[in-house]
Amino acid sequence: MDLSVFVAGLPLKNPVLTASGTFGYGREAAELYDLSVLGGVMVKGVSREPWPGNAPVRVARAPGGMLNAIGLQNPGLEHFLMVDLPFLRQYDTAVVVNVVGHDEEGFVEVVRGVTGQAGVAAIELNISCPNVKDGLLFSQDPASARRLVEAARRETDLPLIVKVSPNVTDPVQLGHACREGGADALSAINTLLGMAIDPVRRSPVLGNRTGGLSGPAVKPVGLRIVYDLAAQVGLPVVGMGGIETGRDALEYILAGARAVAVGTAVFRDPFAPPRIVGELAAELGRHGFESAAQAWAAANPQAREAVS
Amino acid sequence: MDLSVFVAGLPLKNPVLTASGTFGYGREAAELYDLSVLGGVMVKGVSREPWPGNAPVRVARAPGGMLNAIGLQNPGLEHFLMVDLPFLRQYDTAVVVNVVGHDEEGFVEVVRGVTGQAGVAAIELNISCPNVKDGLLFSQDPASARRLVEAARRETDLPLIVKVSPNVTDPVQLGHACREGGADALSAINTLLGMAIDPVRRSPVLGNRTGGLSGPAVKPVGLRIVYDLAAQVGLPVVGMGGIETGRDALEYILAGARAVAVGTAVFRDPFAPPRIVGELAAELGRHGFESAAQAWAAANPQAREAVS
Amino acid sequence: MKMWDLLVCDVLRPAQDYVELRLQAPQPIDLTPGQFFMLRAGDTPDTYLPRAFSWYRSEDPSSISFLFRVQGPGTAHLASLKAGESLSAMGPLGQGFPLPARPIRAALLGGGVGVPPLWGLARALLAAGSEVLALIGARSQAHLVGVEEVRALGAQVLVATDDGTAGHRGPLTELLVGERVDALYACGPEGMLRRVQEISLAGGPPAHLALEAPMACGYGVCLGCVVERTHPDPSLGEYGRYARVCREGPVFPAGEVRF
Amino acid sequence: MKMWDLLVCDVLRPAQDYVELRLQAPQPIDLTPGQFFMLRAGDTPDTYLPRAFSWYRSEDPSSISFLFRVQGPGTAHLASLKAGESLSAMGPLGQGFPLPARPIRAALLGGGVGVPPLWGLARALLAAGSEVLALIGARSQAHLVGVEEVRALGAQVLVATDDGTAGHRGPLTELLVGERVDALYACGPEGMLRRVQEISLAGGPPAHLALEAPMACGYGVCLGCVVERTHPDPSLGEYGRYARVCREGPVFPAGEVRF
Ligand SMILES: Cc1cc2nc3c(=O)[nH]c(=O)nc-3n(C[C@H](O)[C@H](O)[C@H](O)COP(=O)(O)OP(=O)(O)OC[C@H]3O[C@@H](n4cnc5c(N)ncnc54)[C@H](O)[C@@H]3O)c2cc1C
Ligand SMILES: Cc1cc2nc3c(=O)[nH]c(=O)nc-3n(C[C@H](O)[C@H](O)[C@H](O)COP(=O)(O)OP(=O)(O)OC[C@H]3O[C@@H](n4cnc5c(N)ncnc54)[C@H](O)[C@@H]3O)c2cc1C
Ligand SMILES: Cc1cc2nc3c(=O)[nH]c(=O)nc-3n(C[C@H](O)[C@H](O)[C@H](O)COP(=O)(O)O)c2cc1C
Ligand SMILES: Cc1cc2nc3c(=O)[nH]c(=O)nc-3n(C[C@H](O)[C@H](O)[C@H](O)COP(=O)(O)O)c2cc1C
Ligand code: FES
Ligand code: FES
Repeated sequence: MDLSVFVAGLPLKNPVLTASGTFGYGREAAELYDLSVLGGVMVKGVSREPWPGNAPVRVARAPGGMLNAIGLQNPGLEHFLMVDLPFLRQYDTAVVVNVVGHDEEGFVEVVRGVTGQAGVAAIELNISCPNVKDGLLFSQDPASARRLVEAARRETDLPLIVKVSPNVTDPVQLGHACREGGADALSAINTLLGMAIDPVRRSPVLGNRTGGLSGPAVKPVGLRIVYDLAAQVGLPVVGMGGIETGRDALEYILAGARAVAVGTAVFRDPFAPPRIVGELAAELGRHGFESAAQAWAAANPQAREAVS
Repeated sequence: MDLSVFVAGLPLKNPVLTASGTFGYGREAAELYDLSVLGGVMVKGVSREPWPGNAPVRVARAPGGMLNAIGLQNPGLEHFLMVDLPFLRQYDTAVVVNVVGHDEEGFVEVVRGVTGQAGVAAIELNISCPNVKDGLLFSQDPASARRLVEAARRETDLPLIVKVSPNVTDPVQLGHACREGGADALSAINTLLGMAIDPVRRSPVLGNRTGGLSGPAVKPVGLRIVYDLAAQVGLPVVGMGGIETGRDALEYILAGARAVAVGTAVFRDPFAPPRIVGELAAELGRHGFESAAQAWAAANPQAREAVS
Repeated sequence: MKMWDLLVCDVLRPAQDYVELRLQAPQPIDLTPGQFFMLRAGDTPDTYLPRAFSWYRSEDPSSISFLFRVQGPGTAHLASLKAGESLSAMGPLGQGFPLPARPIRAALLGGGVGVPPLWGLARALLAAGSEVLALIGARSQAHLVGVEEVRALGAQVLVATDDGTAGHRGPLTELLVGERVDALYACGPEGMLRRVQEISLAGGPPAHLALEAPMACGYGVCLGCVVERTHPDPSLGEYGRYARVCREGPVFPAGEVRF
Repeated sequence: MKMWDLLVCDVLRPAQDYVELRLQAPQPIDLTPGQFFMLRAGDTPDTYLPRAFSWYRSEDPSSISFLFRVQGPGTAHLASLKAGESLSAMGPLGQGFPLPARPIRAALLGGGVGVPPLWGLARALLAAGSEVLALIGARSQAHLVGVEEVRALGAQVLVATDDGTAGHRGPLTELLVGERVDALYACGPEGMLRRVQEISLAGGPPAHLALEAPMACGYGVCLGCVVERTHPDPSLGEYGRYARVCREGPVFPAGEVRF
């Protein structure tokens, strides 16, 4: 089975990546298996300076998934370039740097900083984190999303992926703004804004009160947004949200995703990403496809035409 | 345990209602148990004229829940008044009429039609159905939501509950608009826009392509929106989304809901609503409350003050 | 309609991919052929909704069995049940097959997972003095179910398979050629039901079809399982366009539905 | 850290609400006292995330047991396992208790679900020639676990209960009064850990605390389980404010964490 795909010019040996924030910078999973089996690694969000993240409690259980309010704890650009990137460079897998910032300048400096560094395959701008105060700033207003993407675009020739928020009335409008700003691809979905209540303490479980919902519970929302973005925006999409099995991955590809990312599933099964690579190959065969690219192309062409 | 509560002046013998569209007009469940055990029944959406609903496939499975795209099939106002309301009047439970329309006039005429009819306890304006073309029209623009609520308000003295959409960037802003328009209470959440993909047919499962996600999977999203509405809008809230047990009901009350509604759970367990009435009484006792109203009042007063 | 706590007595594997669950009810159940139950089919995220199954056999009033093909997580869970475990079921649900007022010669067609309702229907028809010709179809011999069971009731049974490994090779409906029957009763894949509908409406004998539809509740409250009516009640206006398979069906006269 | 398919050999109920799962591993596991495992605790929507448990006893290198209190859906599922079933586990995880360079007299404090790591720690200390005073607390006599098991290793064991039904009535730490020990090791409820921390930092013996925190992954990738550091590495900037309980912990020197 030919699993190789392209996302905005970026060749991937297979369409299975790990989702940002659920895989650190690869060090822990590398104790379990060779990261070179992965299509790519989308690293934990990197900011200009080191960020401490939110005060605990940071995670809570949710039906068919979980809530998190990590708040983008990360060691910052310099540490990433000095310590984490060299580690990841050892592996034959596409490293996608997830970039965060409190403001345009913060984003742009990280984009500038990683551009031209050996081993960086692409950039993912995270404008959709619901767990930091200004995380959704750029998602909630398409015009400012567009300006941010334009500013990032000026700094880099790397494939530029923008991660759009599911917590907005119209993700497609946001996607259009990102395309106009110069994005090469979109990724979706980030977590859904949610809450857990502790009846003993009579208050929200998470220190941040609200958190981001992820896991199988959100899969239908992810499929819907990926389908709409793929059909209506005209950019390749990296799909994610609740992917646990090769069948889930195939569903995302048939919804229009060029590649997929596995997040929360790695908490339940640390081997989920390599397992899903194998399962996807089997599912493609079972449904009569000769390659991953063919499945994407075959998916629902009428629907795509109808809206394009 | 004293379970009685008030929602915007409407007395309920207990805080457990059935959610609109998951209970028909009560006829089927009445074959199983006496509807008088329920705090109330929120009936299937009623429109001015009979509506056929969407073409099948209308339901699909989803992790920890389901998707539906029923499209508000209903027999219309006249049939409701002649056949369904008289049936429900036999029971000692609060009948909340869920109202739908394609436009303002459609909504208003149903509001007018049910006002003054014996046995109607309150009205719920459904401005949040994701499964009809114009279902989200009023939710996506707070100004038009406000105008619609004002128009309905002029026609009725009944408690007016507005069901707000979770598929918007800012449900609180929408809630404010409804309050300004004259709403007495809010209900939330309606279903989340989602999709299921059939890998055999290589296309969406539902005839309508997208559908509404409900069931335990959406509980964290419901709790978050209820919490924000209750703390920030200053209207009583009827909370729903994934309630399966008395503990879930208590979590919603502690998030700020005055009453709750049980939807999708009745598909898995037709006896869920009366079971939850009993379980809620036990949970309240276990957590040291003497009444349902006390639990609501005790919930997280600091958080409520902080934002009020 | 009622909730039942059924006790698993026996788990049979009558054909490839097929399982028959034999269960005991605490009280007699009043069953009509063609009716179904919603079975609680697991506690995982994938099995949140119950699954619909026609009842298959019932040797005495408080025993019941279901026969199903293992297709996905729900049927896999049901297939994993063991004697002594219990199963939560809601039913019987829907309108079953109407029986003729006087003895007739009836053809019953069952394909694949559509075979179960035929057993009860054959027994009821035979008990009322009718003659029963049961046509049972499957992909191949290894997937045939119900043949001996229905024959044992006293029905004449003919078989068709897609690959010819047993009986006639080809569509089940071809076995009707040359048969003189007063009524058709069918349950099975959409293509087969459509063919029976055509035969009936083109001057053939009256037919009743047992439909399937994706269901959420099974008892009429979700409006998820609808099928289009050909002759809607005009007094209902647009509301009459669709009928609920779980409540007005699953059995419909062939001329009443468009699918 | 490794994934294991463990075989359930025995399910014991040593005290009210407590279950000990005794399991067999396919190969020897290299265990340090204070380390833990993430156990797959069910397939329902409520048990999507695995649950964290310290290892309790290990009589030979490929046997292991977990001792837990039934609190919610995950522990209820684990308690329902039967001999012969298998359990998916990830571990051993985290940094366990550091052992002293030479024999000492050590006090081990374990309250409630904090008792399990004490068994392995007592065994290791005793094997290295140290003297072990184990203080074990519980709500009441009926909830006491591990007392006989730790005593059987050769440790001196004292007991405290909240209601006085066994041993001292009151906080476990009151049993330290008048004892001369070189080091403290504690695992249990937050209040007890805080008291041990106070005692140690107020000129008492050096202490190590085994913390708990809500966890999602257990192996360091989610950053969900953090605790504040008192002496962050300045070279890490703000990033150093928090340590992961699952990776840098769960055992921390008492002076290193603020909780
Ligand atoms: C009235 C009625 C009677 C039935 N009687 C029998 C019977 O006697 N024996 C038997 O083997 N099967 C019967 N079925 C079909 C049975 O319900 C399905 O095989 C079962 O639901 C599959 O569940 P699963 O979890 O194993 O598979 P899934 O993987 O969930 O589904 C397998 C297939 O079922 C279909 N499906 C998807 N969603 C739904 C839904 N909401 N409701 C129904 N089908 C859906 C799809 O085609 C899907 O590919 C009956 C169905 C109905 C409606
Ligand atoms: C390193 C470590 C070692 C542990 N060792 C043991 C042990 O040896 N024996 C033992 O009985 N228990 C131990 N625990 C606690 C054990 O993990 C919990 O009792 C278990 O997770 C409860 O799961 P549940 O589904 O039964 O209950 P739930 O109903 O899910 O939770 C019960 C309580 O657990 C807490 N909780 C909620 N979310 C989380 C979360 N994400 N992670 C952790 N706790 C949460 C809450 O206080 C909640 O009230 C340990 C925990 C940690 C972190
Ligand atoms: C614990 C946790 C931390 C996350 N951190 C980030 C992050 O730093 N940047 C980001 O873009 N997304 C982050 N996400 C979102 C995921 O990358 C992913 O978009 C989302 O979880 C949906 O996929 P899933 O259901 O497979 O987890 C995080 C998710 C989780 C659960
Ligand atoms: C099959 C189905 C039909 C529904 N129809 C309506 C409706 O007619 N009007 C309405 O306001 N909400 C409708 N809803 C939404 C529910 O009332 C409820 O808001 C939502 O399902 C969340 O609650 P739950 O998770 O308990 O089901 C429907 C939901 C389902 C599942
Ligand atoms: S399945 Fe719900 S109405 Fe038929
Ligand atoms: S539990 Fe995930 S980092 Fe510790």
